[in-house]
Order: sequence, then C-alpha cells, then structure tokens
Amino acid sequence: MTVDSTAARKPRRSSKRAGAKKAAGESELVQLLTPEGERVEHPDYSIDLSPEELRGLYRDMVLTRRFDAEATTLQRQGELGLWASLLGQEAAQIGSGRATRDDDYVFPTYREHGVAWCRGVDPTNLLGMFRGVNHGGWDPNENNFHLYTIVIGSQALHATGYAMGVAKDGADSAVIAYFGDGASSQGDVAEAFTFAAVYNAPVVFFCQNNQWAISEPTERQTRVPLYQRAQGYGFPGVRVDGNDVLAVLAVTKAALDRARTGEGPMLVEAFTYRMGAHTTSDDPTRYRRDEERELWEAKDPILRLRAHLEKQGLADEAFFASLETESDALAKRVRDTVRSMPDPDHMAMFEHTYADGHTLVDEERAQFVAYQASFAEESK
Amino acid sequence: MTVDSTAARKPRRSSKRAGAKKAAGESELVQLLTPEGERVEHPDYSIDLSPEELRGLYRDMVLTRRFDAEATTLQRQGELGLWASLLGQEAAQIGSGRATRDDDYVFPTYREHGVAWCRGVDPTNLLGMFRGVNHGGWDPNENNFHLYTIVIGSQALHATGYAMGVAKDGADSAVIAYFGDGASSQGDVAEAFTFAAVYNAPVVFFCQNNQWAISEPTERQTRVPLYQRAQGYGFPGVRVDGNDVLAVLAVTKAALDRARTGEGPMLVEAFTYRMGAHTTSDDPTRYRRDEERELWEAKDPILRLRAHLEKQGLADEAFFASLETESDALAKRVRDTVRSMPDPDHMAMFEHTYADGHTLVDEERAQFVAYQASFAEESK
Amino acid sequence: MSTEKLTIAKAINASLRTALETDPKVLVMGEDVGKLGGVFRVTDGLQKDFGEDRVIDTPLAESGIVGTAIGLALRGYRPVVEIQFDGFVFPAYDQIVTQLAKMHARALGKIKLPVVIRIPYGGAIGAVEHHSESPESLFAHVAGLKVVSPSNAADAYWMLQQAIQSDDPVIYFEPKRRYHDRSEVDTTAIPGPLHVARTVREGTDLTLAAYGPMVKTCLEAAAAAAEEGKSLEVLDLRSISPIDFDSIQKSVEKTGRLVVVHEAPVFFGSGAEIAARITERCFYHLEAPVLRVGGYHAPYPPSRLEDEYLPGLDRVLDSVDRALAYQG
Amino acid sequence: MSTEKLTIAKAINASLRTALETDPKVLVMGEDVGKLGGVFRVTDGLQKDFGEDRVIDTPLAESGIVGTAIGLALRGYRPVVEIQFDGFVFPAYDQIVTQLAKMHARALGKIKLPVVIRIPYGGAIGAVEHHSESPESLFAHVAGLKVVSPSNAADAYWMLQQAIQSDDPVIYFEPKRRYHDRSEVDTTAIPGPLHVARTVREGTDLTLAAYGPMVKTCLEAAAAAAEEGKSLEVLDLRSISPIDFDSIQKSVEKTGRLVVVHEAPVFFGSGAEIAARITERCFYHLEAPVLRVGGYHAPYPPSRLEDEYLPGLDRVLDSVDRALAYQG
Ligand SMILES: Cc1ncc(C[n+]2csc(CCOP(=O)(O)OP(=O)(O)O)c2C)c(N)n1
Ligand SMILES: Cc1ncc(C[n+]2csc(CCOP(=O)(O)OP(=O)(O)O)c2C)c(N)n1
Ligand SMILES: [Mg+2]
Ligand SMILES: [Mg+2]
Repeated sequence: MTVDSTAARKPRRSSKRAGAKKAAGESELVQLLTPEGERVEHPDYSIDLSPEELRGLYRDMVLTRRFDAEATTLQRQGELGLWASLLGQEAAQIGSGRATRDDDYVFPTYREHGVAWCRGVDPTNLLGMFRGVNHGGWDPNENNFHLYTIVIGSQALHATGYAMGVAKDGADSAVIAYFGDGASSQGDVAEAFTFAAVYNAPVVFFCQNNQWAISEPTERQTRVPLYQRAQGYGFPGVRVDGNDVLAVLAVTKAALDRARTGEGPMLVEAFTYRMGAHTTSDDPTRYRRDEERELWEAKDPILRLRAHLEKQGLADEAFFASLETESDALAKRVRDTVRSMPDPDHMAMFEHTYADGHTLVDEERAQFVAYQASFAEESK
Repeated sequence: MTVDSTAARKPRRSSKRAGAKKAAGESELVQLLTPEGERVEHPDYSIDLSPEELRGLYRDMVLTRRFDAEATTLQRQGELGLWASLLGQEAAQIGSGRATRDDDYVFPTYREHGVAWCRGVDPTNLLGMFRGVNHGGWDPNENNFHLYTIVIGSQALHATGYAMGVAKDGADSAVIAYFGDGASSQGDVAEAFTFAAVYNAPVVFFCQNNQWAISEPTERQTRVPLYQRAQGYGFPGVRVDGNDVLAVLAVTKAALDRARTGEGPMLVEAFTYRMGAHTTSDDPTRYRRDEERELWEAKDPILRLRAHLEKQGLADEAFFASLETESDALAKRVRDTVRSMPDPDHMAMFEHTYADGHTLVDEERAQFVAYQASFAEESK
Repeated sequence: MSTEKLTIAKAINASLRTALETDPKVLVMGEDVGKLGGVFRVTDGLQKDFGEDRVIDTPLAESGIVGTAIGLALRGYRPVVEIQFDGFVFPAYDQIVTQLAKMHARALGKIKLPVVIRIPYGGAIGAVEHHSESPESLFAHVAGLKVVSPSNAADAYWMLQQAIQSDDPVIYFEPKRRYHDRSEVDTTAIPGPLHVARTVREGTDLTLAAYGPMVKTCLEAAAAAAEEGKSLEVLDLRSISPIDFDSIQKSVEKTGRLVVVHEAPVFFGSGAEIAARITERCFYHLEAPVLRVGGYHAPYPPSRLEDEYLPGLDRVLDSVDRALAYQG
Repeated sequence: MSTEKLTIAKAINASLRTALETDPKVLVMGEDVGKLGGVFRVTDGLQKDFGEDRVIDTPLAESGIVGTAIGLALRGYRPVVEIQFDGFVFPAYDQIVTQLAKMHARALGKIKLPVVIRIPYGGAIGAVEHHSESPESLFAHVAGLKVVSPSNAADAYWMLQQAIQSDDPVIYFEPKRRYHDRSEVDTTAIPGPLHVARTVREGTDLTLAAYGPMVKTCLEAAAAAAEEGKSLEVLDLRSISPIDFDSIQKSVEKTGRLVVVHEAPVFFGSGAEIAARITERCFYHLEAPVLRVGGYHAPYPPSRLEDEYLPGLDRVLDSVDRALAYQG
C-alpha cells in the first residue's frame, strides 16, 4: 500500500500558520502607546481620552504600584505572611479594570490588586488573606469583584457560569475572568472556553501573560501565542500590549461591549511581564536572567504614560507632586490598617463553614469551648 | 472617554474565520471515495491501494460490523449486560486502525471494536467487560492496544504520556488516542493537547465525531468544527470523511508518519455518524429524528467501498460469498465463546487490586473465606 | 393532603418539577438531562415544560458543570446538577472540594452556594465499571458540604425539596438500584428536618444503621432475624454529613449493639466514623464492638461478582450474629 | 555504612537522586521541579544533573501531570510526580482515583502502574488557603492506592526508595512543616517493610498513634506526660494504606488505651478507621474508647488560627487525660 503523506508531513497552509512560531509576537500586538510614550494608531482599535482621563489612569497605576510596594514591605517586616506583587502588570490591570462598568462582574486570581482598585475595593481588604486573618472575606457583591481564587483556573468556570446567569437575566452586563499564562494549561480554563462558546456567554477571558508561571516560561504551557487558543473554540482572541494602558483599555472595552451586545466570549491576552518574584516566597534569580527583566524595564507601563503626559503637556509638576503625596498617604493608611488588623477570635474557626448550620460543627464548637474552659479552671 | 470598539464587535479577519459557521462542513472534508463509490482526488492526500488491499479493508469492515451486530444480539439475549455498537463508524475505525504499525500504540474509548480488530485483538476479548466478567482484562502490550477506557477523555492523557515515553526512548513509533465529539469538552483532552504540543509528543488525536454524545448533538460541545481546536494549541487539525475508509487511512497514516518523524501531534476529526443507539441501554428515538439517520445511511462506509469494488471489478461474487461465510463463522465463534464464558471465581474480587499485596486485602480475603466456610458448616 | 404512590425516580422528578415551578431561580443541569430526560429518565419531561433555559443540557465536562453551577449560584440561581453516574463525579471533585465547599467560608458568610449535586450511586444494576460506586465518604470528609441519601420515595421527594431550599451545597446521593421501588408520597406533608435519622423498625437486641439502598436490605435482615427470635432496630440515617449521632446513640443505649451497613468500602467508610463516635459516646452501653458491613478494599468488581461484593442479607445477618455472640 | 545528618527535604532529594542514578526509567516530574528545584527545593539540582528529559517541568495542569505519568508508566517508566501543595492535588483526583488506582485491576494484573505521587502536606507553616491541608483519607479510602507518610529523614529517604521500587501507585505525603528537621540517615541500612509501623517510644499506660508531622508532637506529649508520671507508648504508623493494625493491636493489648492523632479533620479521618478496627480487635482489652485528636470539620483556617485548629501538645494531652480518666 502506498499512501502519499507528504501533504501532512508538510502541514497544510492553515495549520502551518498556527504551528509556526511567529517571528515576533510584537507584530501581532495591539499597541496605542509606544514604550517611548508616542501615540500610535491601530486599524482595529482606537481610543480618545481627555487629559483628565489620562491623568486618572496614570494615578491609578501609580497608586496601585505604591500599594503593592507597601505590601511587599509589610511582608518583609512580618506583617504579612506572603505577598503576590503585580509589579509590571499595572497597565494590564488598570486598563482592563477601568474598561469594566459598575454592573459588570470581575473574577480575579490572587494578583489583581490593580483591578480591585478600579472596582473600588478598599486595598486593605486584599491584605487579610495574605496576613492570615481570613481567606478573603470581602463581600464580592459590594463591588462585583469576586474573592481571590488560588486554585489555578477555577475562577474561569465561575465567571462563565455567572455570565450564563447574566444572559438568562437578560441583563446587558458583562463578566471578566482573569487568569495567567500558566493557568491556560488547566482543564478548567479549557472547559470554561467550551461552556462560554456553547452558551454564547457574555464573558471576557483576560489572560495576563506575564511570561512566567513561577519558574516556568510560557513555552512550557504553549508553543503558539496564547490568544490563538480562542479560535479553536469558536471565538476571537487578540493580543494586546499589556504594558500599554490605552491599548488594554480599548481592547478590553471592545471585548466587554461585544459580550454585552450578545456576541459572546472573547479572549484578550495582555502581553506583559512579572517584574518581581512570583511571590515573596520566590527567588527568581534561580531561573531567569536579569537581562530579561531589564528589557522589560524599558517598556514600563507607568513611565510610558508619564512620558506621554509630559510630552503632550497634559500634566504639570503639581499633578505629579500631589500624586506623590497621595501615594504616601495611601501607603501610610495601608501600613496602619494592616498593623492594627486584629487576629480573628478563636471561635471564628467554627463560623461560616455552613450557612444553615451543621450539628457536628456545633458539637466540635462546644467541645472546644469546654477544652478552653479547662485551662481557665486549671489556672484558677 | 470614547473607545472605538467596532473593530472588536466586528471580529477581525483572522477570528472571523474561526468564529463563523462554515456554510458546509463538507467542503473542508478530506474525501477520496464518494458515497457513490467514485474515487476522487484531494490536493493534500492521496492513496494507491492494490485490489487485495481494498478487499482487505472491505473484509475488515464487514467482519467488524458482523461482530458488532452479533454482540448487540447477545446483549438482547441477556448474554451481555450492555453493548456499545460501532455501527456506521466502521470506516473511521478500520481506516485508522489499518494506518497503524505494529509498534504503534492505541488508546481506545469503549467503542473501538474495529480498531481492536485491526490490532489483532481477539474480538471475544472485548466482550468480557460488557458481559460483566471483567473490566477489560486483556494484556494491552500483546497488541499495543490499551484497555477500553470509560471515563470520558482520560485516555488522551495516557496516550500523550505514552508518546512522551516513546520520544524519550528515541523510538519512531507513534501513538493514537481515540475519543468522541463529546469527549472534546473534557479538560483532560485539552490538557493532553497542551502536553502533546509542549513536548512535541508523537501522538495522533483521533476524534470520531459521530454527531452525538448520547443525546447531545455536537453543537452542545462546540460551535466550530472540532478539527479547528488543534490550531490554538499549535498543531494541525484536519477533518476527514469518516465514512470513507480510504480517506481515513490516508489521513491517519500521514498523521502517524508525521508524528514518528518528529513533527509532533496532530488532530484528525473523522466526520461520521453513530447509526445505532449510544448503547443498548439507550433509546435514540427520544432525541433524534429518523430522517437524520436516513441521510447518513446513504453515506454508508461499507456500501460505498462495495460499490467501488464492483464498479471497478475488483471483487467478484465468490469474494463476497466467502466473506459471508467467514462472517457467519465469526458470529458463531463469538456467540459460542460468550455463552461459555465462565463467571469469575468469587475470590477474584480479592485479586489484582495491588501488584505487591496489601495486608487489608489479605485480611478481608481471609474473612470472606471464613464467611463462606460458615455456610458450608451450616449446611453440614 | 395529596398522596400518590410513586417510584423513587418519579418522586425525584416530581420534586424537581415542584422546585422549578415554585422558584424561578431553580435550574436543572447536566449531561443528557434535557430531551433524553437523563439516562435514568429522572428529569423526564422537564425540559419540555420548563424550556432549555432552565433545564440545561451541558457539554460533557463535569468540572465545567459544577464550576458554572457555582457561577450561576453566585448570580442568584439555585442550580440542581446531575452527575450521570457515581464514577463520573471525580472530574468535578476539585470544583466541589476546593470551591463549592469552601466559598461560603472564604467570604466569611457573605455569599451563599445553594447548589445541589444529584448523584445516582451504588451497585446491583449489572453495570460496567464506574457505574456502581458509593463515594459518599469522599464528600462527607470535606467540610462545607452536606451529604444525604434517601431510601424511599417520600424521602426522595422531600429531602430533595429541602436540599434545594438549603443555602448550603448538598450532595444528594440517589440509590439507583431502588429507583423503581414504589411507595406513598404525600407532597403536602410537612417533613421533619433533612439531617435527622428515622427509626424504620423498632427492636431491642441490636441496632442496624444504614442509608440509601441498604435500608431495604436491613429491613429484610431484621425481618429474617425476627423469625429467629432476634429483635433488630433499623435506623435510616438519611444524612451522612452531618450524621445524626444522637439518634444512633439513643438506639444503641437501648440495644447495646450496633451494626452499620453500607455499600461503600468499609475501609475509611462511614461505618468507621459511626463506630468511632458511637463507641466514644456509648462506651459503657456497648456489649459488642460496632461492626461494619460494606464493600471490600477493591475496585468495584465486574457485575458478575457484585452480589458477592455487596453486603446482602446474609452478610448483614452474619455480622448481626457476630455482634450478638459477644458477652457484653 | 554511610550515615549523614540530613533534613527531611534533603533526604528526599538524596532519595530521588539515588533513584535517578540507579534506575534509568525513573523520572521526576511536576510544576517547577526543574531549575527552581521545586517551591521547597526538594528537587534542587536534579534537573541540572539528570537533564530536562528526566526531571521534567510540566505545564500547569495536575490532571495532565498524573495522566501523562500513567502513560509513561505504561511505557515502562517509573514517574515520581510532585504535586506542589496538598490543596492542588484535586484537579488530578479523577486520574488518580479512576485510572491510576484501578488500571492494574482493570488489566487483571497484566500491567503495572509504578507511579509515586509526592505531596507536601499539612499545616503550621503560616501559608494561605489550600497550602496546609491533610487529604490522606481521600486516598486511603480508594483501593488500588498505597498511602504513606514519613516522620523523619531516614524514613523519608528509605520509604521513598521503597515507594519508587513498588509496582503499585504510592501516594507519598511529605510533612512539610518538618522539612527542615534533621536526623541521621543511613543510606546503606536495609530498611524494614514500607507498611510496618514503628514504636518510637515505649510506654505502658496508653498508646499514641500518629504519622507524618504528628509523630514529633506525640513524642513531645509523651515526654510531657512522663513528667506527670504517665507512661505513653508512641507509634509511628508510617503507612495509612495499608495501616499496620497488628502493631497497633499489640500495643493496645499492652496499654489498654489508644489515642490517634492527625492533622486531618477527625470526621471521616484515619482515626475513625483505626478506632473502629482496633475496637473490634481489642474489645476486651480497651479500658477506654479510642479517642481521636485532629482537625475540626471546617475548611483549614487562615494561618492566624492554625495553632488553635491543629492538634498541639495540649490537645493531645487533654485527650490522654480523658482516656486515662476512664475506669476500664
Ligand atoms: C491547581 C494549582 N496548582 C498549582 C498551584 C501553585 N501555583 C500558584 S501560582 C502558580 C503559577 C501561576 O502562573 P500563572 O497562571 O502564569 O499566573 P501568575 O502567577 O504568573 O500571575 C502555581 C503553579 C495552584 N495555586 N493551583
Ligand atoms: C467522565 C464521564 N462522564 C460521563 C460519562 C457517561 N457517558 C458515557 S458515553 C457518553 C457520551 C460520549 O460521547 P462521545 O465522546 O461523543 O463518544 P461516543 O459515545 O459518541 O462514541 C457519556 C456522557 C462518562 N463515561 N465519563
Ligand atoms: Mg504568569
Ligand atoms: Mg459522539
């Protein structure tokens, strides 16, 4: 038998495109502001912001970075057990966070401090779990900002289910699910793509590709750009310069609008970089070279917007100075709040396992009370 | 703030292609033999088989169908607890099964009776689990044909791991993982795609899209053709006419060759139809219309090859008659073997949970022996 | 009063129907629950009457089913999820254990997760692998979940009503081999609490505790034992998390002997928890150790062996005899 | 003889190194096990010395890791898989329970699944959610798996050697809070069997049974109790499936009292199985019910509460006192 298989050995045109490594991921990147702070145009996405709005984005990024730095310091000082820094990802988070509407709903990972900021979540709320006084504990419905989720990828399904509910309600809200490059490998994320596509759910999958999943580079998760994953599930994917707050805002807003007008899910890959360690427990010197970090420093999201503001004369010294003051005040408030954050009462262990109660919990609570009382007696 | 989002609302060209429903899936289908039995050419795949080889494929399909029908009958007669018929999928299974080399390795679902046939597995071996005397029980390494796997999608990962091992060994074998359209939704299948792509594993994912996952049509699993799923993971996908044994053979062989020459994984979607019920427990009249089945009857894989053989004068009456006799003999052997298949000894419950033993198993076995002995005593 | 003789399957169907009718937030979702009405026809007719928007055929992905059900619950829905068979719940196990069970606590009570997961479970139906398992222990060990299993049609109806009304996630195990057992269901009766056991037969010599499919077996055993002059009390536990230890204790204080029966493997099964706790509570009352009858430490066997593997009348009676043989 | 004082983490590292050196089929795989050497540095230096082909950084997908490890085992490899933290094993639970545990039986013994799954487990390290759990019950209940946990460096070394050499799947739970505890490891000593308990302290009044991180706590409790004149025997069970009931029984026949200690929640925990079986075996020897000390029926709490949640010295001693208070 002879089978001519050259055709498949040399993959067909359509597959070659998908399989071949792109010469430069950059060329596919939606960018509206260059690393030097120049505004550029893109055929598919445009944005027109007032100076005030631009300054607002800048302020968001600066305050978020300051908050994040303060949290890192607090961890070093032993006030927090752990911190997952967003350093370098401010544009990805502020751009996407500011693209959401109040009635939209956000499902974060554990690193979306900037998004939380945009949603109006008090930043000190985020610190409880890192201090070890709770596992999150804020009311997600207060700001439509769900609890941080640590099990990688799980929240993509929650977001999809929530979005299915939005559609059932006939509401025109949209939902956004955050996850990382590493998370793209999890079955749950794939299943979320399937459910979102099949039910045409109004959900935007926002993947911050910060190039690393702890010590593993994105090549350990995929051999083609992640945004392309969406195509095979039947919805569009786009890669945006994740250090360009304008592009992220424009692309995310477009994706959310698309979702709310019934056009279904979309995948946004924000191409960015984790400038710091994975968390304060991590030591990136073991697995990545300084030069890489330096390369990305040149693309800093804050510096680039500042360059733009300055070049265009959209912000004066007073603005930057007052922002500095505001940052200091924020840092101080965060510091003070964390330091005075009380340890939970011991009995809190027995609360909230169930909404409707459980006799075993009651029994164990009672035993614990008796046990504690026994010390009191002994010391009498 | 104004954001121009028309671009995203009207998806970009690249995504539109993926997102838009194809007018006719047929046009993307690799086909080498029309439903009427005419040989046609395809730009990427060709095949040249001797008359003997063509008759061989025909024979495989006929015997497989006969075996399958016999198993269905045996289930009706109470000799089997259940049967999952492959009726209609003979070409997909024989074409792909015959594309494998002896040293290749096959990971089936529970429906790959035709593939098992090609691998040299005695068909009666397949019946043990459906009769309820074992859970499979054959030695996978005898024919490089793994045990049937019931938990949907799991075997895609086993196949991928096995293929990673093949690559580690520097062998030029390939691995093929079978699964259905429904299985494409399982996270495990997606994770298999990721691992296969990242490690460039020599594995072919062979999806028999038989249009149904029990009562759910493929639209409940995806809104674009399944073969496109592969692109987003960075390897090629192709859809082949699953009722055309020549096309399936050519495409699968090409994919396996590609894998063994280090070009990595590929997804083959065999577009076919489950002519019967999901299993003998199922009642498809509850969820699908007869007309659909009739449409597919016209594309029958066996009739089409027979038409070709007859039109081209590649087989004579004697061939068909002797095949009939061979079929009858196979059916009889299957029937006789099943009927005389003994129930397992009760003590078999305590065997093979562990390779190296386990004290609890020993304890429970001893208790069971004592318990059984107590009846003997009582009846004394 | 509106009493009807229903099978367990039909009672569950009726209960889902009532829930869909009375609360627009209730959804039914799972594989093949729509047109087919589920592989056991438990959801028969529901999609026809309530539409595809409320009775949802899902993609074939259990983690996806439970994960999106969580999202729907966060949006204010009350999803009732069907897992097709016991052995197929494991792809969803992560979502159940790390998310569904813990999210209420993670939010310090600020959100609720009223999700019911229906799982047909247990053996004796002559099925192939993965279709006959009893994984209830694997859920009961996990705080944040409630786990129940009805043994008869009336309980099937009412316990499902209560599970759906509960603001906690409930794993609702359906005794599939009893789906066609028929009994009176009064859909207007006000039921007792969901997690309280019921004495289904009074006795004085020994207590048999069971739930789901084994209640019937225990009743048969008690009847057989009665012929030999032994008086067995039979408790239908109904709930596996929490377990109604008070009721078991009360019974054991009377009988002095306890045998726990379940299909699940004995090793780390619910019988272990019951034996441990009841022995602690009733140390001076027990005249024999608590004995356990259940599956062996082996994968559920091929169906031609399941009669040997499953605890049947004889094995229950054998343990009863062993327990009675102890001199207290 | 080659004795060295090693931490548990280093002993595991040495054991992996020995296995990689002596058997070319051994593979180490998991998230971040390569350059980083794992988040606890347990695989430190292995990729450097054995290459990316044998020490494999995997995609971030636990089901994929275990599922491909199964495939590699079918190809003749002996994969040693690392799950990064206890709470992240659940995405792999389906592959472990429905495939890894059952495949040998499915093949009637014709294939073997020598896969080791290493899981750092337990609390007391001040971590965030999902990083401090003790899910061993959820594996011990599943036939086809073996479950072990070392308490010290020598056992860590040898038990891992034996787990890797075993032709059965072994879940190897590493007591992460003890990773830095140091003790003598003789890498040439011929060890006892993998699933046999060891008496780590002799005593006459009561038996404390524990494994993994709680062995040290129990030894401390025994020392404290000794000062009050109570003689406690401490057993290091080492194996959770199978459990060495013979050794526990022997000890209890001597002491008459048993307290089981583990970090995992008590409800459906290993203490339940031990209590049930030992009570059956030692009914006439026990002078008190078997008591259990463990976690509460609640999600593992935020770290500022973990000292209260975890069984510590005082809670162990409290149970000892309660057990001793019984008049046999
Ligand atoms: C299911 C699961 N497995 C493993 C981990 C441990 N873990 C925490 S973060 C992380 C890497 C995540 O990478 P990515 O998705 O790229 O997000 P990033 O941290 O870079 O923002 C890992 C492996 C986890 N949290 N959950
Ligand atoms: C994890 C899991 N969930 C559910 C099932 C029940 N089930 C058996 S076959 C099947 C449909 C499979 O459809 P498909 O993948 O298209 O294969 P086909 O049966 O059509 O060959 C389902 C839902 C299962 N076996 N495993
Ligand atoms: Mg990342
Ligand atoms: Mg199908």
